[in-house]
Amino acid sequence: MLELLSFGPNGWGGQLLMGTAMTVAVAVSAFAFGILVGSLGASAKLSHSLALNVVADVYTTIVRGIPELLVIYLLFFGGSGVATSIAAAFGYDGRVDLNAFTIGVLAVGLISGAYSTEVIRGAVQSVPFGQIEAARACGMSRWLILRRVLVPQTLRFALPGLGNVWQLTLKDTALVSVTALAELMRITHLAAGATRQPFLFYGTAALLYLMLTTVSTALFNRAEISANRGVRRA
Amino acid sequence: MHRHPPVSESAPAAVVVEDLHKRFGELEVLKGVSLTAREGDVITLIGSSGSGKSTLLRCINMLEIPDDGRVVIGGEAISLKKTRGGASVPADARQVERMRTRLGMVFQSFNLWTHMTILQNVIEAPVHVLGVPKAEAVDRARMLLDKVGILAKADSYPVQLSGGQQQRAAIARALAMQPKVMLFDEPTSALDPELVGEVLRVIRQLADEGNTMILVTHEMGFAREVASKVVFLHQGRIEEEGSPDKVLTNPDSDRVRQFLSRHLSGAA
Amino acid sequence: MHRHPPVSESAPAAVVVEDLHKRFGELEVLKGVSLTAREGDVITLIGSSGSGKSTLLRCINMLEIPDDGRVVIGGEAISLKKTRGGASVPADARQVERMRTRLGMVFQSFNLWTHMTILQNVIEAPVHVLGVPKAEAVDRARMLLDKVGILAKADSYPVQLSGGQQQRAAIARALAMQPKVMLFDEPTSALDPELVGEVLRVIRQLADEGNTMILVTHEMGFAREVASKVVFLHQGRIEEEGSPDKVLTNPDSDRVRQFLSRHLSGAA
Amino acid sequence: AGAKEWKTVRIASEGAYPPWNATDTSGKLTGFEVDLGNDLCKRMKVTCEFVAQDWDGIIPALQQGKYDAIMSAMTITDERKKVIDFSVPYGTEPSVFAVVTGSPLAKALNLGADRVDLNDQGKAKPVLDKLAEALKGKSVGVQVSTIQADFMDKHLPKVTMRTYDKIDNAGIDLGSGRVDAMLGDRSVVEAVVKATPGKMVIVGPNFIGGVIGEGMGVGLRKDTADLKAMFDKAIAEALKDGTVKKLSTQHFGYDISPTK
Amino acid sequence: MNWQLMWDSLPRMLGGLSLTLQLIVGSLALGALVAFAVALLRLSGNRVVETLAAAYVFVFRGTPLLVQIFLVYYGLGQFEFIRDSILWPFLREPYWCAILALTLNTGAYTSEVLRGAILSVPSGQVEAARACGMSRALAFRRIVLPVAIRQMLPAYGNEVILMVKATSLASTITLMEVTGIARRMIAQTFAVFELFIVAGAIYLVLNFIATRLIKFAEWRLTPYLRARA
Ligand SMILES: Nc1ncnc2c1ncn2[C@@H]1O[C@H](COP(=O)(O)OP(=O)(O)OP(=O)(O)O)[C@@H](O)[C@H]1O
Ligand SMILES: Nc1ncnc2c1ncn2[C@@H]1O[C@H](COP(=O)(O)OP(=O)(O)OP(=O)(O)O)[C@@H](O)[C@H]1O
Ligand SMILES: [Mg+2]
Ligand SMILES: [Mg+2]
Repeated sequence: MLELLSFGPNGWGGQLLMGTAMTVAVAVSAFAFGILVGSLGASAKLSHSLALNVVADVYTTIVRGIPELLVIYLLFFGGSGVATSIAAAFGYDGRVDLNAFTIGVLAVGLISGAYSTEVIRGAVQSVPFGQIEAARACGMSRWLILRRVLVPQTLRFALPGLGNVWQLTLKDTALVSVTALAELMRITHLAAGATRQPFLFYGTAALLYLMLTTVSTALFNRAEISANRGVRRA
Repeated sequence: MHRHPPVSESAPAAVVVEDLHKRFGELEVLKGVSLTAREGDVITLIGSSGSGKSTLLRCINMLEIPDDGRVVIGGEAISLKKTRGGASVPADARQVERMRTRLGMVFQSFNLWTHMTILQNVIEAPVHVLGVPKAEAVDRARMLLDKVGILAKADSYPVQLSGGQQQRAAIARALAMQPKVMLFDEPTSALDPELVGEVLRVIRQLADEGNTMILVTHEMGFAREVASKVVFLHQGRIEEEGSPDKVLTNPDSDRVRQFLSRHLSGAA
Repeated sequence: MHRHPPVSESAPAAVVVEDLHKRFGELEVLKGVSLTAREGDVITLIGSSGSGKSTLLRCINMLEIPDDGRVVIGGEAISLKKTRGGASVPADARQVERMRTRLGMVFQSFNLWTHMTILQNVIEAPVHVLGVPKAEAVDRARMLLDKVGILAKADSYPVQLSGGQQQRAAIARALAMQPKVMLFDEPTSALDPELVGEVLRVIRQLADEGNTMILVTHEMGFAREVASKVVFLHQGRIEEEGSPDKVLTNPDSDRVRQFLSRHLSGAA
Repeated sequence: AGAKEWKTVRIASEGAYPPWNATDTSGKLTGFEVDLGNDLCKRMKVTCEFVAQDWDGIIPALQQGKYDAIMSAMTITDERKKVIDFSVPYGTEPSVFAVVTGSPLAKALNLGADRVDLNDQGKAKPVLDKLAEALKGKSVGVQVSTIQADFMDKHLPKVTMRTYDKIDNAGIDLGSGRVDAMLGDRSVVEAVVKATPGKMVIVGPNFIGGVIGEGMGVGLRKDTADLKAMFDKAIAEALKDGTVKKLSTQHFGYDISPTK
Repeated sequence: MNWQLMWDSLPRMLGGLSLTLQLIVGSLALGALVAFAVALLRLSGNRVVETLAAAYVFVFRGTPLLVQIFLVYYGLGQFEFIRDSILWPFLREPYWCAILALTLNTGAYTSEVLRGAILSVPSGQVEAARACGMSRALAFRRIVLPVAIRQMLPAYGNEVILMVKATSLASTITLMEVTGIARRMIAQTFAVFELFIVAGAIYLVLNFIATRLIKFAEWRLTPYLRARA
């Protein structure tokens, strides 16, 4: 039975490995995109502009509120149309077809970004106000305060939450399988169907996901430790 | 002991505060305060707890935005505007940032950045705001830390320091910006007499170099030693101001006299 | 002015510290400190910044666990044990908790609970540790807040208070437990002379009622007024101890003399 | 669009429904429909390009123009005809029940008919009544979004239906006793039964026609009548010259050519 | 877009709402208990207990929920001894399997959120409590937990939303909640897009209510943050 997992011509090992690589590629790109969106979202939520507050609120409420699959479907079926009209606006005529990878990254990134927004907002608010005042008093600009004081301190409070978002992102990539992108879940699905060994393959997938989690948890722990230098804990 | 000479009336004004008002909700904390600090002046603010001393300092560098009145730093007025909601905000954020590089501040609660070592705390603003080369900033920082006696703690984090050590780190951090005007909120509250003497020396030296200082203190001895002018704040208004000898020994106001009579003399 | 009378040698010991050692990593902060506070004693700890004063106080109520030595509260020694890693830990957590209800503490950095109003801060421990009925605790709390002059701030949150107001809230919180022994870490650092006088009155009254106090202060005037005994800490050891007159006016140790010579007299 | 415009045709398949369609260990689409599709394209003189697509989105993506045709064991039904066009059928499969070996249902479902054509109402009615009687109070597992689910809705509305993402999962639940029977395409049910030797058996008649449909056809957008004509013609040829039979014997072990 | 179809489908989908709500409320309530216990175990100081609790969190955070549901439902049913045990009347039912899997999943996530919040309570706050003679437990209950719960609310809001949506996976083990019904209807009409949008709107409304509740709790519980401005 284990032959089915081998790398030989009858084994699914090679495919599973490639699927895992694809999952990682989608997850990392989407997470990075999500952090970017999340930072923008959080700053919009924390800004004093009512319009920005509302926009960010609508974004997080809707994107977090509807099932992930729907976001992916929306981009899958609507994304190319939107991209085509954007391209048309820049004078390109013809159909722009977003490939499955791009759709996956955009969709999962938008979802991930909505969660990151909340995590980052909460963390920013946990930074003691005196820390920011001290920076202001030194004449630091908003941008500099952000970069040198707020972000490092926010990171400390945000890392556990972002760790959760990362896990979420990693697993949301599984839903991208509906676009037939050859990531881990889809390969598993195919292999289970082809061989009629669901437990073997779903079990293997669970282990592979766990392995990815192990590595990323270790990285997050490392980051947490270095972000927590100089903090006495209760 | 050497006393601070009164600064000549003709020296240029470093900080001018005009008719400052500040309200927190219902509570009016500053009710029209006017004050001029000339170059080389050391002004000490005294007054009972809650009288608005910290708030006044914080208004000078716009950490609190005054509801009314003007603040002029080095001849340049900080321009404020009203939002539609009626709140005051700075008209030009850049201007405020520029001002603040000339205004050093030591907080009552220190506010050291917890994620940086003491040395990093001190070089942070010179390197990133003023653009001083790192090596140079480090040299200067070590010199300052040595001056306040905590060079050995350069690589510790704030939580690892005693209260007095934190306060001295905060002073070093403010000095590192070489500000023309220093705002000190109780710079010696956590310091023992020896260190108070040290800080006094530093402040005097800065004043001799033509820098201006405004400081809040509860230690009358310290106020007397260091000040060129003493300002007594009472319930958001200036009750009395003048030379240390005048205000601290022979005040006009009954309120000030009462305040001082409770003072415990260390040399009794 | 009324000075605190020396407490008779025969009064029962409230706090005994024997040969206390405390290390932070490499740094030995306390190097064998022994101290006895009898009932009604007011002991002031003085000494330069970083000499270990706060650490000593924190060891007495086991917020820091001493590496070596004994602490005896009201005749009962706090038993410690060593873990396999070599660290000290209390042998009986219950015992430590029981001790602490008899030891009030005012922190150098106040540590008010930010999510509670001032009134809630003050009634919290009486209600939930001592089981005092809420209404009674509130009455007492209001009385205490009045005593320290911040009754008007009872329903404010800590962030809304000035430094001195926070410090007074912290004192009220500690007093609310009616502890037999009070540990004060610079209880007047943020207070103006008037308020220092008030706190002095409170402390004296407590002492007269037979309570014991150990406090850290930088204000020599305050130390002289309030203390029945002054202890000078230097680099983790007791350099000199004795009556305030003795230690503050005519010390044996050169180190103490040097320390005091820098002191600025307010009445100069 | 004129016929000569078709140079390449993109055909979608799930790739997870062997032996109709599958994916091999190198990630390539394989199976009966891929072989047949390539043959049809040769006849139509176009280049074929097979793309994988998950079942759930396979019809909307066709409508979106992400590909031009579906060959994914999709049964031609009236419901589906409302949204897309179909070619003539190229294959057919009856639906069958399976139960646990030795369960009382194994006997009760032996309804005394080998094959029931649901279009032939007169003959089908008594059999379906017997079936409803036998399954009273029982539960049946089917795959979600399939003709078998429609069959249950229409003919056995009083019987508890449990729907599964994949028919294999219905098989698992049948094995652990959570459902009393399963209903599915014959080839798939056979595969499930074979995977658990001795534990399950196929019982009762083969159901065809009616909701079970006229067989599997190529799914096409409604605006590509020309392509439909091309497929119809090619399929007719392939049926006539025995290509379908040959390929199906190769993949299924029996002939799945439509009966009509 | 077939608006008529969307409108007509609404009442049928709402028929699954009660089941969806049961799954949400049931698993969130049980999950909170699990999370609380696990967070305490992870901070207990006992190495063995900490490791076990961490392993639980690790496994349930590290694998897709779909796989967990699948393994709880199909996996457990594979074993003869489970089918013969007294648990089988429960585990036989997809309803209880869904509740079990969802509870274990949210328990793992929530315990992490709670643990992070507990660790971020400033040490001075705890010291002040200990100095008043509060026991570890009392200081935890009166100071640490209230502060931690306020601090964790935004992150917990995320978790609630995730759970609301996660209940839709129950349809894969034959439960006819909102998504199950939606998929059934898709099978009949092939209007994937339209029907998913209707189902999505139902989840959106549920989540909208959930986030407002959390926001309200946040607002109620943090007057001291508002006091600042
Ligand atoms: N958690 C810690 N980790 C490492 N070093 C520490 C820690 N706490 C205190 N120290 C060091 O121990 C020494 C004594 O500190 P302590 O707070 O007792 O001083 P202190 O006498 O109270 O001084 P101050 O008057 O400035 O408050 C200092 O050098 C300080 O840096
Ligand atoms: N953010 C705030 N919101 C509401 N009230 C405030 C706020 N900050 C300060 N106050 C109030 O304003 C008054 C003046 O405060 P301020 O900090 O200026 O006093 P202070 O003179 O520095 O006193 P201290 O000597 O005790 O530090 C106090 O009554 C205080 O409670
Ligand atoms: Mg103040
Ligand atoms: Mg100290």
